[in-house]
Amino acid sequence: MTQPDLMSEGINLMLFGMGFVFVFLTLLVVSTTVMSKVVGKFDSGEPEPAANRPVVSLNLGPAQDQKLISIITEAIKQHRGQK
Amino acid sequence: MTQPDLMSEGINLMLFGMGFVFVFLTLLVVSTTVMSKVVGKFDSGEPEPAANRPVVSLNLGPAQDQKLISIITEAIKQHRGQK
Amino acid sequence: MTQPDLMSEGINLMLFGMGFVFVFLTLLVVSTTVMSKVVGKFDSGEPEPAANRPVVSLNLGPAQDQKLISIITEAIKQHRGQK
Amino acid sequence: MDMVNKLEMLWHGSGVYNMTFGQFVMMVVCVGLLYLAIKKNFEPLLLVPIGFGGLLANIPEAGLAYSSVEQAIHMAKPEVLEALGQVLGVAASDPHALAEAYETSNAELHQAAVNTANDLGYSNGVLYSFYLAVIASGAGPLIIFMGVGAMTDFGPLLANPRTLFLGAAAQFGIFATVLGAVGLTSMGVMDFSLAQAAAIGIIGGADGPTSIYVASVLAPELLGAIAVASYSYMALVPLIQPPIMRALTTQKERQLQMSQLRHVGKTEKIVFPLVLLVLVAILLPDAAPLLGMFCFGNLMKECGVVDRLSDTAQNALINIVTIFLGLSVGSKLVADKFLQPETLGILSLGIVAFAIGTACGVLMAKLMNRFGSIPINPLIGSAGVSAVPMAARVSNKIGLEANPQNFLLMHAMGPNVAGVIGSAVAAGVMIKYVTAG
Amino acid sequence: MDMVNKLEMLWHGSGVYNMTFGQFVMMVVCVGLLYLAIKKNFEPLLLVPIGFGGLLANIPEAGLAYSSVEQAIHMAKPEVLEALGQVLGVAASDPHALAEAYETSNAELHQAAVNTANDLGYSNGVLYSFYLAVIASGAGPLIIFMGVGAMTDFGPLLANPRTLFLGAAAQFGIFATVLGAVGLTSMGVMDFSLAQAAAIGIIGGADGPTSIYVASVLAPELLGAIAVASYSYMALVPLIQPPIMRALTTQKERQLQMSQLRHVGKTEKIVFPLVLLVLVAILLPDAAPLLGMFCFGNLMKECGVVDRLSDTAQNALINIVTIFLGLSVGSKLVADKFLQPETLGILSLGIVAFAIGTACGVLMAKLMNRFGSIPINPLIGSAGVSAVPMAARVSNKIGLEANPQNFLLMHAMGPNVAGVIGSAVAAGVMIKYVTAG
Amino acid sequence: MDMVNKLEMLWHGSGVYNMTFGQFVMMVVCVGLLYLAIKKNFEPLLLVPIGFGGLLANIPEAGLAYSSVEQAIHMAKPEVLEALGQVLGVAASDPHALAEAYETSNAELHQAAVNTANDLGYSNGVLYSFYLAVIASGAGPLIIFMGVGAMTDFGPLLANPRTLFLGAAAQFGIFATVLGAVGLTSMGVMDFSLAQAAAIGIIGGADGPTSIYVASVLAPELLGAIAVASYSYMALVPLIQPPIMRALTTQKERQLQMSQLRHVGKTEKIVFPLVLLVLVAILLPDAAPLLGMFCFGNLMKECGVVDRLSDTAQNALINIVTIFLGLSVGSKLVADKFLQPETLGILSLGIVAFAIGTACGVLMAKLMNRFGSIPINPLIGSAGVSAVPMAARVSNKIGLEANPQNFLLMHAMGPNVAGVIGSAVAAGVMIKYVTAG
Ligand code: NA
Ligand code: NA
Ligand code: NA
Repeated sequence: MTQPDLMSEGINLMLFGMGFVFVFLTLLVVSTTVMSKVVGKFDSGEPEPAANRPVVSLNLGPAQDQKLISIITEAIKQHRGQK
Repeated sequence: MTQPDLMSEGINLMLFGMGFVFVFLTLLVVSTTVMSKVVGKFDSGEPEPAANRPVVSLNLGPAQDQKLISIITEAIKQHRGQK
Repeated sequence: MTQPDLMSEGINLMLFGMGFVFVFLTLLVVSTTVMSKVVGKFDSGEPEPAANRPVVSLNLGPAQDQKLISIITEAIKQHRGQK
Repeated sequence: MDMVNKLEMLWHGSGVYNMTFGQFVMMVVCVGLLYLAIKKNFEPLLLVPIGFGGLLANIPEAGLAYSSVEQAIHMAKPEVLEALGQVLGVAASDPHALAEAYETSNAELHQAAVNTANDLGYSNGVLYSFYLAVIASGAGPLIIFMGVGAMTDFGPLLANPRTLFLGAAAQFGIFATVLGAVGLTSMGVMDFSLAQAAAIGIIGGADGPTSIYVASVLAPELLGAIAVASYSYMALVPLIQPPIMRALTTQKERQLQMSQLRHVGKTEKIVFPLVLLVLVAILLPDAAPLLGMFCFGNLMKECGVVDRLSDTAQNALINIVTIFLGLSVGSKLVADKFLQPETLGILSLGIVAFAIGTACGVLMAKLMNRFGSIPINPLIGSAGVSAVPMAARVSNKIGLEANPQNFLLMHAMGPNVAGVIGSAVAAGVMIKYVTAG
Repeated sequence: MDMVNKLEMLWHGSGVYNMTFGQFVMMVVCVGLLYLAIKKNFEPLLLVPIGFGGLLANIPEAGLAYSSVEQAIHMAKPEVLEALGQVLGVAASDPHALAEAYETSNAELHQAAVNTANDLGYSNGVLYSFYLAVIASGAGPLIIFMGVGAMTDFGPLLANPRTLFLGAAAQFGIFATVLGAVGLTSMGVMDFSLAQAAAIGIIGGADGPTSIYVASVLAPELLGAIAVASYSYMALVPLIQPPIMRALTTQKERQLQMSQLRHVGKTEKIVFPLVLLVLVAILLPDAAPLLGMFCFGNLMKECGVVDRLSDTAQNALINIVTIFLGLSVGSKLVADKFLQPETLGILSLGIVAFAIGTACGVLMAKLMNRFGSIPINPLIGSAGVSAVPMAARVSNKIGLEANPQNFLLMHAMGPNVAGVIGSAVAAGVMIKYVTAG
Repeated sequence: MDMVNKLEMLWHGSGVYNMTFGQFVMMVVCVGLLYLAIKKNFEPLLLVPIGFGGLLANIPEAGLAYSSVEQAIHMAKPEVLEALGQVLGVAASDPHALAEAYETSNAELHQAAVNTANDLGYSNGVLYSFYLAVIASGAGPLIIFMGVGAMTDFGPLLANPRTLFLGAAAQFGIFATVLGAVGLTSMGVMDFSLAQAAAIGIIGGADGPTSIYVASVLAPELLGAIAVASYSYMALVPLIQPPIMRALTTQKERQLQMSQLRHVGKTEKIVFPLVLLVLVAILLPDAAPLLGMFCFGNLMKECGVVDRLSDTAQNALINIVTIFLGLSVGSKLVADKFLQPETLGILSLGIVAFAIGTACGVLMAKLMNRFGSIPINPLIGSAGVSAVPMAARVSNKIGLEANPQNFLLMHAMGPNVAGVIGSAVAAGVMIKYVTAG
């Protein structure tokens, strides 16, 4: 590939690439907007049960959450017992 | 392997496999029972020190357990201080 | 390699190896001492902000530390509420 | 190449232009799997990665699930086909013949074909690389089994070792399914080899990693369908089992309360995995990889001196392997491999396997009650299929329906973990039988 | 061999005796990188391993960053060179010619040379092994991208999808840099191929794993410089962006307060990664590895049923891969590969890329304000380069300077994550364009 | 094949039928190791996986520890032996000759034999695969060393750098053992090469990963015995060291209280690993892999800006590697490799190494007291063998016996970590000396 060719390849890649990025993201804007509307219709009343998700995850399953709470409770007892 | 052969192979595998599974698990019942008895004789008085095992493991060594307890204690102090 | 050779190779390796270990660690003593002095000049007043480092690490980023503290606080509340 | 050519190239390389009907169907199937996993909580830990891996595998032209040679053949550039044809000794004109020659080639030609494809600029898709590392190596299912071992408590089993018989009986589902598969073949409905039939049968073991391990050894070409069937039906245990359990038991049998389990000491729990391993060593070395790793995980858990290793085996390590195992299984959901009549056969046989296993477990319990002195509630027999801990929970739930004081959960955990051992033993027998055949 | 010979051998094998000026310079550079990472907090998670890996790679005679064949050639024992020369069909007298023949050899000769080197007792340096496993395989950057996906919240983007245009505009930095690189080549200042120019351009994407992935595919020989530039400039975002942002906006524009973002539901967040994946599948399969793994990570996070996998992807797994990815990138900082005029070109072009990307993001926001109804503060446009979350924080900070009530952080997170998608799309286009060229 | 044949096949494939006396002995040995690890707390983190790996490796016919070719040879089917014999150029009639030809074959023939074995349906045992990935690659011990670096606090060493001399002196145990090994060979009692003698000597370094690394480089055939000796004797430190320490010190010396250590700043701790690395780079590049990874781990810990990487290196990553490293070492406990007279030699020499190292550390401390101004309690000299932190605890315990106010723990940590550096340096010297010989 000779140098002038390289330059025109670069310009092509720029036009082409930016064009594609805009087309892609425009389609994403459109599909996201449509998706949000469709989803909004289906679970309109959803009050977002954020509180359902565990506060701490720590790679623990639910059983171990229990353990964490129990050690904390234990720690509190000990803490009080020390006084 | 022709089709009738395949069928008889399947029957063989079934008889053979179920037979072996039963033999194996029967031997496991026997050896487990014997093992439990032998072990029971050796550490009969063992009151099972379940309490010795740490309540939370969390990939922590003992040093970090200490840390966990200390941060909890700290949290309790802060919590009270806020009032 | 004939056996007498092997013996002398062993002796060589011993003299040579111990010599090198001592040379290396002596140089390390010297460079460490120099380094400590140089570093000491630059941040002489440093009062070592050990307290700045988090007490618990647990693979948590700062955000999750917050979470840990919040679950602890929560646990304390629940614990009290139970009474 | 000018701008127009480049645009054309982009269009010809796009997904819309290349998507086959099969790929479209598979993408719908995979979205369905994701829906079941996320909304219906169907074994999500595996079905989310499997479903997403299946989506990725069916992206047209991306070739994520293909090896470098398969990609080279798929692109079908004449000079590439020519080069591969020369290496494999096949006429280059027919891509299908080339692909088949590649798959059946010996190790040396295989390597030569890979070299050629690499030289021509093709490389393995990322899902294919994961598949090689995690499943083809055999390591993935074994590491997961180690983690499962480290999460298993053999206490209930040790307190009542006779429940091992329930775990044995429930494996009849496996072998009945093998028979079904060879029967369908004999009738000309399907075309399964004995190895394939054995791999399908193991679905009845209700044990994901065991299924994947056996399929990877005996019938890698069916791995996708077998894994999907295995995890889907495990998720369906609460729907499949109850009617069978109710049909085979009387109200009185279901009400039967079992005596409390004796306390099991720490030493017993430490020695048990060693006893099991010795039995495997003595009787069935072919089950040694699966049960060996399982026992190792359990020993790490029970011995109490390597808690940091046991915790890692139960958490970081098993999670990492699960992610890549799921994606790798998903890579086997490519349309041309999954959308075959065999898949329907596998799905139908799989559910039959579950049903038969459940029934045999319950019937075995009833049989044991006839001869034994200590009564066993037949509802815990169904837990012998494994599907830990779902099947044990089902036993408990049906038990509570019949008698609100009847807590069967701990009693059902015995046959439940016995089922894991039972299906691993069955896996070993089948591998031995088939590979020696 | 007697004692004196052995001492001489030790001396001839020591670092002081063998250190080249280039290695010395690179060790100073690497200590500089570590200083910036540790004292100035420059992207330490990557720059600490990269800097240390660079130190290790430049230890004379240790050969940690070299393959077995490179080590054999470096040692330059006549009989070894002879053997390698015969395998590669090159005169053994010239180590440089041998090294080049090895690098350009086909897969079969490559393997033969490796066999020869292994037979003669040479083996891969440990950093080279890490490089093969983590970068050459393509797996490392993809796994990190999965983890990044699992840490990304698309809520702000979903609340205001138009901010995707800001993420698109900021990618102009990428392509302008490509043009710069080919321009420098046309002027004869540098000598970059189109593939190299594309790999350099991606620095403007301000996204570490994307840069490393593209460089490993299109220009592995420039990987070291590209990764160092990428992470260094990401760390410099708080210095590079503000002057540009201030120059292109009026005080009044900067004071503009944006309306609060709407609440985004859980289902939307779950469906979004699937929508994105489908678009990728339809339009640009070449972006499927990067965006596929990214969407997978995000789905694991949002679906809420595989939290243990998501946590592992965000913690243990991404940390492990980061350690080895950093060391592997560091292995590309060996003096003879890094101390080239091209590196200076890459560093200069990289900073230009960042500046242009920032400017285009801001200008796009102003353009959208001219046509759209809902006003956008142009300061959030600069966040479109990605550099998550640093660039969004910069937007917030400059906004607060102009108006203490003007909290832009959440608004800037939209274009910020849009920039990640945008540069991954740009990466896909460039890979497609260049490899098909 | 009919039912009877199949039963016979199962019986002929069972463990009882095939178990050799050696395998039985090794299973007893491995159960012994597990007993020591679990009940006596002998370095359980390594000895549990090693012991269990040894059990798995000795399961008859399972072949978990064998490569595909070794399995093919072991099965000894005439047509298989014939094919391998042709590839390796050996008469097929003698399996032992075949096995030896395979082990000594060059890389190309090696690959050809592997291809042949794979084509005939044999594949690597899972433990062998782990061994290839973790030990033969060299990566496992290095990653563990990185984790150890991330757990090491050089504070006490930096407060009193002279304690490095104690770490130097204690390495005499290594070289004395080398001499012992060559001496035994000269006397005709054993038959060790210089490389083997060096690998055995490193047991005296009291550092597990260093031992495994050196053995994997210099004498992989002795790896099992060396690793077992290394970890067993490290566990025996509280029994081996005290009598030697008491014999070489007076009551008055043991009562000596040392002045409190000065405070060591954060910057010193950050710079120290870099200083150490530079010294390695300048003087002994062959120690760069070990000490480089060690310093990297330590820098990650001390720099304070990559805590998530440091935590992973200390937890998930080191645990994962430990599991597989242990199993891989266990795979070297197969009867025919472990039950050799050499093993007895290694075990005897290893304990001598520990004793000499301990003695030299103590004597060096006494020597330093004669010349230096600041007094050193000679009890901390024994900690110079490393065996972190056990040896330091032993120093502390003996010190407290002599004087209840005499807390030596922190003082002993200096020589203790110095011993780690010392044995890594010794490892580098030996590798250099032997491989250049
Ligand atoms: Na089962
Ligand atoms: Na970007
Ligand atoms: Na040592």
